[in-house]
Amino acid sequence: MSKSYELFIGPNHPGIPGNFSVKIELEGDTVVKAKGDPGYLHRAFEKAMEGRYYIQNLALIPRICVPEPDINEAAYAMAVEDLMGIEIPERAKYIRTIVLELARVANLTFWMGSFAATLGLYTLSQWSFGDRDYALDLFNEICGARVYHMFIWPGGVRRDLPPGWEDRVLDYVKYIKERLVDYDNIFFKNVMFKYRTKGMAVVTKEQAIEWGATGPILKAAGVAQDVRKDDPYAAYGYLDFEIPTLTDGDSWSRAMIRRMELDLSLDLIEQAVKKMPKKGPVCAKMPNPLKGIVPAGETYAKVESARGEHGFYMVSDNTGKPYRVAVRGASHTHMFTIAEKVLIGQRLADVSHTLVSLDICPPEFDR
Amino acid sequence: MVSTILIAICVPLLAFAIGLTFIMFKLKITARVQRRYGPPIIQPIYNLLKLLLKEDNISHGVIFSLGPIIALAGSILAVFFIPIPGLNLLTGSGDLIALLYIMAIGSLGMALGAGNTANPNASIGISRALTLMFGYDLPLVIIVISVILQYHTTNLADIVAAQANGHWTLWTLPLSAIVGFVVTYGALGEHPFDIITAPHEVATGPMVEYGGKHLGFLMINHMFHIYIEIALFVDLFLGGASNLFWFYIKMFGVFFIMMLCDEVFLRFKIDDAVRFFWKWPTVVALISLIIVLVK
Amino acid sequence: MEKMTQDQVRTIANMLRKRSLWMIHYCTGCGAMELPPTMTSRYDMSRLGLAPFVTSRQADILLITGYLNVKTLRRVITVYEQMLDPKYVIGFGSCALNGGVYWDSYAVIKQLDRYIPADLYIAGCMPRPEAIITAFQDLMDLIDSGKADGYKRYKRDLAYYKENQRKVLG
Amino acid sequence: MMGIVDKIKEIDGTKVTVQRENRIFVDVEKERVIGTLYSMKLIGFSQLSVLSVIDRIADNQFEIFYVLYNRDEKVNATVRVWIDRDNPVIETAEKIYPSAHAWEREIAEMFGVKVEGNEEAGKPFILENWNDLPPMRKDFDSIKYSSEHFVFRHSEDKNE
Repeated sequence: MSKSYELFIGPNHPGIPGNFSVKIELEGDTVVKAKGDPGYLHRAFEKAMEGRYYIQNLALIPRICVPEPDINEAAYAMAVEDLMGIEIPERAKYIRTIVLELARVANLTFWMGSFAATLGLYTLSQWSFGDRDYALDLFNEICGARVYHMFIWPGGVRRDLPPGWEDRVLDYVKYIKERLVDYDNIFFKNVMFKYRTKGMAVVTKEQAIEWGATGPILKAAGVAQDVRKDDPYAAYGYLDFEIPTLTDGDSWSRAMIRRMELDLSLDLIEQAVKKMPKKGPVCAKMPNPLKGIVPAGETYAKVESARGEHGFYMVSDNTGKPYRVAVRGASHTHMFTIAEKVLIGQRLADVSHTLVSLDICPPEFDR
Repeated sequence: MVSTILIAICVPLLAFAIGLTFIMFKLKITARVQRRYGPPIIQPIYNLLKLLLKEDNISHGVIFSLGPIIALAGSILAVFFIPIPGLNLLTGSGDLIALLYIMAIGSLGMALGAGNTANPNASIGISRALTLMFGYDLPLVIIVISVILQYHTTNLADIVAAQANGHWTLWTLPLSAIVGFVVTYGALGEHPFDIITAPHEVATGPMVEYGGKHLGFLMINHMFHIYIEIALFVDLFLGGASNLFWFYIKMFGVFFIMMLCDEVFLRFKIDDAVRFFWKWPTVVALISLIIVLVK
Repeated sequence: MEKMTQDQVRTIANMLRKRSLWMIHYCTGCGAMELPPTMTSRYDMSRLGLAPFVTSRQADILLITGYLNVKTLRRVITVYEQMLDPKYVIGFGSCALNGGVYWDSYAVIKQLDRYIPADLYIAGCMPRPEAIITAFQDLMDLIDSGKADGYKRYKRDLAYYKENQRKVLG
Repeated sequence: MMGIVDKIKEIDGTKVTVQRENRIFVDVEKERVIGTLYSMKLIGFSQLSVLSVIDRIADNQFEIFYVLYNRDEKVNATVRVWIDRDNPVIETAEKIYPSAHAWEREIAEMFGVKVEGNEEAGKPFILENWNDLPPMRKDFDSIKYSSEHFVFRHSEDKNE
């Protein structure tokens, strides 16, 4: 007789970040086997993109990753610009940086809320989801949409900023900084938070490198790898910043890394707003979008998302439609290579917060 | 005779009403701490009536349906053992010890019903519920013994009477009172002890397969449960009360403090919770017991 | 006389039902991204008596948040059948309505109401919290007037729905 | 920068193209791909970013590409290998890059590439009950499939 039994975490389960399922096998209260079961969000993006013009694809790409859509737009735009050999205007670079960092702030506050909820603290999730909403208001102002912006496009950004928007961004940064004091008091300095997460779900430096981790998992293990620093895109090359790292690689370190990244993002927004040229074009001269033919070639464009390296591998064949687009979501590796190994040996109570602390985003690998 | 029947009807209704108002306040307090407006104040009544008016009921067998009723019956029985100012009914000798036994029926009834479903989440939830009960019962029994030794009686009404004129057990046995608060808090299953229902882990645990009328009964049971736990704490440590108004105010004070604690704690794991209960509350309760014995 | 009392009971029941709607916590698509803001401190849908609930047995509303993958459809049907009557379905966003931007995708169904009966649709990609709250208020009106009868239609036309489901799920 | 290109050139059977700064393309023969990946890992390309397939239907070939990243030199290199489209077989890279395992499951399902040595490749991963052509192939017509399997909504359509 077997002592173990199977339990489905998801797809209809609050402990799973999105529509996704993890089959776990438990012995008593301890996980002995974990297997991800993706595909609930499969929409055949890569197939659909092959059948659409470059300009039509703009409507599709933000929908690849729901919590932070702007990274898709940036990576797609960079891939097309790379193939066409276009240099975007200075002001557009800064606007991209501000938008991307604002999206990161929105994502990280959202992540904080869901992480606290998996640990049982619903107060923080109520607060942080509410505060994230004010960032969406700022997006609403520049493009008229809260979640899917389609603001960054090949050649620059779609339109210039509305007057006074920079000041409202700075106001928001100030507001979030004030709120972060409360967040720290209720969650990040909470003794029980430390107790629940310290030493849990450890990914050591060697393991992180071997398994191909990126983003916060790698930074929490002590490797300062960040696309913003290593291969600067947008205006990151002009800004002055350091990548935060910690050494333990456990769930606590990953949460603290994300907390530090939030500080870093707020700082980067302030720097970018200060350094941004006040006038100038925001989009390079582009050919007629419906006839826009992209020269044949292959390229790989990557950006740093809140979860890790997010990349687009694009192949064009000298027509108006891409020949093949492959999307690299950071969660792909994080789920199927890392989470399935890290979950083994965890207690049932820790499964949910381990998944969220690795920041598994199902739409990224279902596509 | 008529008055006895009248009291027999009134006491559970009163307990239910008090539990219901507490749930109402809980929703509002939670909302305000979370910077929300919150649901309408009579939302729990809507919820309850809606559940009872559901057209379908899915049952997984007789025991599954019987579980919530056993739990509810146990809770109603326990209500009679707690003295309410002016309405004493079953408060004969030895009731405190009987009460401790009867209070366990609620959890056992739920375990019985939920155990009849094939859902592993429910089974895990039950094992957690019983383990947690095992955890907080040890310090609870110790402090009850120390209170019994203090007043040389097991009769709750006598214990309340002995605390008259402000000689609350809270002042005479402060250590026991603190432990009593922690144990009551744990028994209510608020954070960090909401391990039983933990939605992110076991998807509301024992209640996972319950819906409609069954869930309605479980919600009523929960209201009784809140009343019993807090009323017991008030009677043991805050000197009961001479009239209903003060009784309610004292209970509400205790509940309010508990709700504020509920908002800032994360969830324990089940073994941590049991370890916690068997460590500090038990040690402090034992010290308190020794103090009583030495006095 | 007896019929009148039954009608009265139904009217009162509908009045209570619309004031306490529990929503199942199942994010079937990307529209679920706008639900947390609707639930939490800024828009706070609990003002209307709405609350997220965990399991299918406890919930009254099933939200199909956005596109519905064939693999998810199978689970959604199970969840829908597990829910207890009366139950309501809201198709959320343009993808549930007609496939939306995924009109040519091989993995996404194009019409929700061929597989499970929808009581209400919300247009837009994705609907904003204001739209969601308005939709909930509309659903309440429908329930009050007894027009939200999707669960009755599902029982009545079970053969039709089952055949459509079989055709897609194989 | 040039140092790393020279190092790659030293690996047997590679054809190196430098597209621009930090982007290198390495073409290899099918037989040498695992050896090349192994050598690439030895010279510091420790991270596999993407592994996927391009359907070169005009040449009746599949192009499999591995995007690798060198953390010390901050260089992305893409190893490309062309295989026969009628008999698509490739050896697994999961021993070298553990993250290749999941990507190989994906290409096995989406393109019908057989991955030798990967036990799970070929089992259902993202799709469920799929019995048509692998959907990402160019000769699979998505619109035809959806009009056969799903009913589009037209304005005159009524419920039931």
